[in-house]
Amino acid sequence: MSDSQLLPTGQKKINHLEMIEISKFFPGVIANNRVNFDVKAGEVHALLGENGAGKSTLMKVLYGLYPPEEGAIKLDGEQVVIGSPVDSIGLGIGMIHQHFMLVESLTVAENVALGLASTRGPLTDLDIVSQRIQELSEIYGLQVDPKALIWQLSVGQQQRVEIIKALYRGAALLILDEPTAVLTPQEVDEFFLTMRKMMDDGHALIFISHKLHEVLDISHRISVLRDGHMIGTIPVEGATKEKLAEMMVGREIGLKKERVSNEKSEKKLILKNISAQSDRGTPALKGIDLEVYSGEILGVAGVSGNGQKELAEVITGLRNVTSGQVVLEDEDVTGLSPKELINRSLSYIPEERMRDGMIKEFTVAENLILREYDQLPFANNGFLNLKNISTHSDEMIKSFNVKTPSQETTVKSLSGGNIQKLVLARELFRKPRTLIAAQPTRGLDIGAMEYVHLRLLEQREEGTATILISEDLDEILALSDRIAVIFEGEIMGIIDREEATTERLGLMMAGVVE
Amino acid sequence: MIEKFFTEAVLVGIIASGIRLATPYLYASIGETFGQRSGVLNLGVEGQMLLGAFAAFYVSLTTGNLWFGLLAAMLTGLIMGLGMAFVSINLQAVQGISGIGFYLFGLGLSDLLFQKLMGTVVTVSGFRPIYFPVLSDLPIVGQIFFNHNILVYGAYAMVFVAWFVLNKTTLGLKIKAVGESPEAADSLGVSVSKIRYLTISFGGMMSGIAGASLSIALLNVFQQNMTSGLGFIAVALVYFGGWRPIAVMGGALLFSMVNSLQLWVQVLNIPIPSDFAVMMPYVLTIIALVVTVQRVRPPSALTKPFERGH
Amino acid sequence: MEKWLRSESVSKLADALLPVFAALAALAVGALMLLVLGANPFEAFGALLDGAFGSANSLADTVVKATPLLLIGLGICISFRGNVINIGGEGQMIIGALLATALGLAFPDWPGIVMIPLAMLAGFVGGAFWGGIPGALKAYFNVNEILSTIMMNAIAVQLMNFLLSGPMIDPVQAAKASQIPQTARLSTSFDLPRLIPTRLHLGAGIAVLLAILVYILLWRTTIGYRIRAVGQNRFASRYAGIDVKRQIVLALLLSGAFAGLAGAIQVFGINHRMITDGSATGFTGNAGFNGIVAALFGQLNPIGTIPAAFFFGALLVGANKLQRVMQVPSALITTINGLVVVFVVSSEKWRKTREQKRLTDMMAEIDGDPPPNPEKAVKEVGS
Amino acid sequence: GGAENEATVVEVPADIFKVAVVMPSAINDLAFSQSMYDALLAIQADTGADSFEIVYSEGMFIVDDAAAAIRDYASQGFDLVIAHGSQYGSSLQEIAPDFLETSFAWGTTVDTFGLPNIFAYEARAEEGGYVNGVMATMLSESAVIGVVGPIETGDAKLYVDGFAVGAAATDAGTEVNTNWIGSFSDVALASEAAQTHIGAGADVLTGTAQMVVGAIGAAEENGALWFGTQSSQSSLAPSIVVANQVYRWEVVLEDMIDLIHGGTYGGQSFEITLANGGLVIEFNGDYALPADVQSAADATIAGIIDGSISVFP
Ligand SMILES: Nc1ncnc2c1ncn2[C@@H]1O[C@H](COP(=O)(O)OP(=O)(O)OP(=O)(O)O)[C@@H](O)[C@H]1O
Ligand SMILES: Nc1ncnc2c1ncn2[C@@H]1O[C@H](COP(=O)(O)OP(=O)(O)OP(=O)(O)O)[C@@H](O)[C@H]1O
Ligand SMILES: [Mg+2]
Ligand SMILES: [Mg+2]
Repeated sequence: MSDSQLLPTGQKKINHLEMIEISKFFPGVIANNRVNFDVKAGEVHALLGENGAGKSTLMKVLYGLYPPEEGAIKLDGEQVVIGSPVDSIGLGIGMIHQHFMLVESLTVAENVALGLASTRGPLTDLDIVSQRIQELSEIYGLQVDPKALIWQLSVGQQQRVEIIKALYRGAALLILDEPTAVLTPQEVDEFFLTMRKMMDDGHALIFISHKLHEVLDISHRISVLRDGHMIGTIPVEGATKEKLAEMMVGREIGLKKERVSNEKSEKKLILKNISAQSDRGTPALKGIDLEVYSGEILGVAGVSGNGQKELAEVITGLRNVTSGQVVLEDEDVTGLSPKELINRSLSYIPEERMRDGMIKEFTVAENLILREYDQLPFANNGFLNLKNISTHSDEMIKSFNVKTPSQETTVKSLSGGNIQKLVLARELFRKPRTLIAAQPTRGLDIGAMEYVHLRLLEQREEGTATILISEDLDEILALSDRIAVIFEGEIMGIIDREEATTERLGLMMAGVVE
Repeated sequence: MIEKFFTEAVLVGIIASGIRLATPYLYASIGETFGQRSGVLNLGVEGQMLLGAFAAFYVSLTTGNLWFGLLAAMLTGLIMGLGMAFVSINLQAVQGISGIGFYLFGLGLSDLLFQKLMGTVVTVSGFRPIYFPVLSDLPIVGQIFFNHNILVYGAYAMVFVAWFVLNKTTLGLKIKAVGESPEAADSLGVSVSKIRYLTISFGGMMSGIAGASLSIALLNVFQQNMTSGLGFIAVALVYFGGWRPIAVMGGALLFSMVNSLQLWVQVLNIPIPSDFAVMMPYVLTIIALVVTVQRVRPPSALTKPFERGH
Repeated sequence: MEKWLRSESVSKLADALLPVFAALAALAVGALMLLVLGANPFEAFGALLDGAFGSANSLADTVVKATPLLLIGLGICISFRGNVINIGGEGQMIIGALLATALGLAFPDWPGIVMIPLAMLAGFVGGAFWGGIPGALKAYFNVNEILSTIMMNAIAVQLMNFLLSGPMIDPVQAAKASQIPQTARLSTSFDLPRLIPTRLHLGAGIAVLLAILVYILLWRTTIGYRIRAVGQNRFASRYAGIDVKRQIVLALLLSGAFAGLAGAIQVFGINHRMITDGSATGFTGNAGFNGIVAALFGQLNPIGTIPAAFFFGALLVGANKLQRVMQVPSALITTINGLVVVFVVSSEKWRKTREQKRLTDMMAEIDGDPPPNPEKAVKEVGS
Repeated sequence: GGAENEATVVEVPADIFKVAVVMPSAINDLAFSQSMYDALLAIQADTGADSFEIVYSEGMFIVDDAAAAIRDYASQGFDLVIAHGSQYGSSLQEIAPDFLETSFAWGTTVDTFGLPNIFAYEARAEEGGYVNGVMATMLSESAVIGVVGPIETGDAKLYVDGFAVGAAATDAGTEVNTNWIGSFSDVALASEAAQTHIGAGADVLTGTAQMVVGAIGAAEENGALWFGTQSSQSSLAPSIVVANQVYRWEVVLEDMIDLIHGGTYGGQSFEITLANGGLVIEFNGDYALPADVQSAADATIAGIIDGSISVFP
């Protein structure tokens, strides 16, 4: 650690920041209940907790986005008032949000420049901003093109923009809310390099993640939130995954299910030489060939943005192919509508669950029939059968252990984990013969993740043919029978699980052909 | 029949009149463009225009100074804009509806004031066409471009100012960001409310000038409901232009030139029922949008009130 | 628990009445303006109430006024729930009325019992057609519906002017030099049954019945489910196997249909012929816009739109009486109407805040986890 | 409240004559509605305010609202309820039979629906139109005249048609171009229509309905002459308004009132004409009208009055 009171960016360090007795309510929820938390220069302080525990809320209070109901914040011993992001930015606090705060239709430089004074007074000085972006990129190894439009960037690149935004504003303390949830293992490694560099320079870092090995890898201290309460803070020395998990959920977990080996029986789903375009009209899939058998989980590993989304959408009828053929249960289903595929007992757990998989303003009950709203027993002759729908919801909520005040609650007020359980409940209840599961555990806490895995394996035993699309190699390795790696719209190879290692997959994901 | 159109008088007439007729649309649409770019739909433009038209007219009449009139119109529009801003930003009212409320309010109040303060239709001597030495005397070109009053030129100047502000200034950057992603703007310390207050009250001011351009420059009278739907067309033109000032200007010019064309169709005794002639600008505006298939998205946050955490 | 229920329902009642309080506040501002104009506000509001509810006739007029607002409001409930903005009620109402009238004129000898339902259907179809066009333009050509519906209103007016002064003109007028643009009177056997001796006609009953049907449509049928789903989230709707474009067309089409029906009912129930003064308002009475306001005050709920439409009908009818009694300019009435709209729509904020607070209290009670008390705690951090 | 009103009605001494009028536009529109309001004021000025009471509902362009107003006035016991707009006919036809003790007047039309308590009244607007057409043609140097109208109907149509006939009768070579702008309120479009006429060579303009104030402004700006109708528009542009056909409804209203006093509540139709003094060509004193035009106008007026000129033969 350097002893200077200045950071390489020229900013003053934040030596010690303390949050004292912070409480924050939402309608119906106490998100933070008298929470204490602190972070020091040159350290990474991790914040753990289940979905909905109150981590993001606490950080948003620190960043000035939410006024707390009570509590105080001290910076280097002095009490400060943070009423808005203007205050926090002024104090040297930066935040990388769980959901990126970027204006998609603007360029990188414009996003960085937004809200800052310009050297040209009222006129923008994007050229100067771009230069400075280049400088920062070099210091911290964050390559990004200042002229690129945000929507054209990959998620990893977008994250770099977020970090540059914070550094550009002279952040001495950086809040990182689940920054790794959307990154590939390689990207995580690069990201950790950046984090270590910042740490060594004397930045104070707050790190939120659901991945315990990451937390153990990079943090100095670890705090755990549960149900809005601070459970405790421990140094990384002596901390174990088991201990942290127990602190988070308040009980021991370990739902490990033994995989029984199924015999491959019939070919359920065959993709023949599939090509398709992305939303932007660029080629996204280039001649994909895949076969999935019943009772098998085929893992599709790959860095996000290499055609996974398009692959899932082509199979589910949400995207047209430019060439090739999709064969489902010996029938050519290329070009069929989503409706017709739903009727063929194809289930789909979409990657963007809040956008594609759920209607936020609909109730839990309404969302649970989303895929079969017009079929018996939910509807008859065009009329909804509210009684059946209600009974069904109650059953689903119970058997999938969904935490919701009632089936009449709108989905938008549920936590991410519970929303995912709803998607799962809906898609698995249908007893699908074929299942496409895209990033089914992204952003979920370990408890919820184990639960999802359990369900997927159960489904496998029932004979479902599953395509599991995931960036999480641990997940892929834990669940798949065979693993296909996708890179730039092509399948780099398909290997049996027994032959797969993280290293081998990682190389393939980076486009290295065997 | 058609050849009747290709006379100098007709073509010059259509273009010159189109340029002039577009004036009130331009002011109002450019103002509305700013509001919508920042995420607020103001359907009360027509009411703001009427009050602006009245204020301009009445103050010009009583003070004898057109510039005071213009200033009064701007102030009136500004106040109406601030009202709209308060209701949509602080009270988070449904924008489509509050706009209609402000429209009715402006429609009624301008009429009421007209009746109480003036009682009957009178005229003022409004802004006169500016004479540009040499230029104004040029054949054709002089007629088309150098024979208008100051507010007509002002309208076109505003288009370029708007383009410049939106694309070249930090303010424009903030406006666009607030309209596309208020959360992102907010997280960088850009005050969403401040920006929206600014754009909506500016929009109100522009609507006020649009009204003034009618009452003290183009028509030189005030009468109840004299805008008769012009403000709503101005809002529609913002959609037509896909929220881009230059394209909005294109729409305003298209609409008003076709309107002027339909007047010529009647004057030239082309045997089309007058009702169909009057329809032309509306039909053609829709057709223009169909054939130039656009992929422009509205600002993502349009009509959505902003509140942290939502 | 009982106490909780009671306070809950009281608070819900207060919410339901909130628009009324807001309207009263707007009227208070109106009272100030009346004072400035030298009129006695109490007398004025007495006149307003009297005009809206004072006699069987005025009550009937209120209901008659509310009928097209309700019908158009129902259409708005459908389209806004489907996230398509229909500003085209005026034009759709006109086209529906034209089609229904043309039918009535073409077959003057048919029995009323046959013609009336057919004419209503014609109105429905005419409005659907006029609403379906912007719907299709939006779904398949990406033409913004706010723009197209505003334009379609103007086109409908000119079409009406053309038809009423040409092909559909009353033969009596056609023979005269002045040629008032109106159709012949429809056969009296086509008049919608009335509650003698007032103008209250069957249309009001039809509208209320339809409100219930639209409620069922939106929340009890798969069509409604689809429209609402598309309105809330187009991506998830596609995922659910819904043809999104078709729902957009359908939402505008249905919305237009109700406006068209309102037009037909207006002709067969009240005017018995069509006549134009060159503008839309002369025929529609601004129902195309006021219906939107009514629907939004009804929270886009068909049942809630019934009292909202009635409230606005009363306001409009009462306001005319106010003009007659106080001899204040009609412009004042328009001004006050504007204020009422602004005030009522602004009052929503309080309702939402209260709803959230209720939710918080409810959850706290269910949780049994006593929340920290922010009042007692020292507020140290900027709020 | 209403009961109170009715009570007042009962107590009213019989010698107060109460008139209510329902009008589509405003009482000060310098056009159709104002012509009626001015006429009532003229009668009131004659008879005195304490024996002649006027109430009005203006801005009743919604037919439905007008109907409610008419019914309300009738039920309050007004002696005469005037429905001043051809669009109110259907409503009146329905309401009148319920109030046989009330007299109704409806204009502009000739149709009383055969009801005993409806008077119809109409302006022979084509007469003044013809006279204006004659003068306009003589004054036009370019031999092009522009007309701006709202929609092609009723009073406006009569005037414009009469104007065209008058122009053609004076000089068949003069071109009369007409623009129907499709609206009674679009002042801006009316102004642009006038500019279009001027662009097409017109140096004399005329027009009818309340939105023509926009056209008058355009005429003034370009030095074109203007002929008005319905009300006097001279005050708007004293330098260019040549003459106005002014409606004096009091001529027929007085007849109606006499009949009502005599117990006849309707069943007759009236018209204002040049002959009965209901239509007056008012020359603008500020405009120096050439003597030959003045005498041609006088001769035309005389000809129409004595029947030697028939506008629509
Ligand atoms: N803006 C909001 N309005 C209402 N409730 C909210 C809001 N934001 C969060 N909550 C609720 O507050 C609680 C804490 O949420 P928070 O976002 O802090 O959780 P988290 O620990 O970050 O969870 P995750 O791991 O899923 O990101 C949750 O119950 C959530 O539903
Ligand atoms: N406006 C809101 N009202 C109620 N709850 C909200 C609101 N915004 C967020 N929440 C809840 O707050 C919690 C945290 O939300 P957040 O947006 O941080 O991520 P998340 O739901 O965990 O999604 P992800 O899958 O990206 O981790 C979630 O439970 C979410 O449902
Ligand atoms: Mg979070
Ligand atoms: Mg999360």
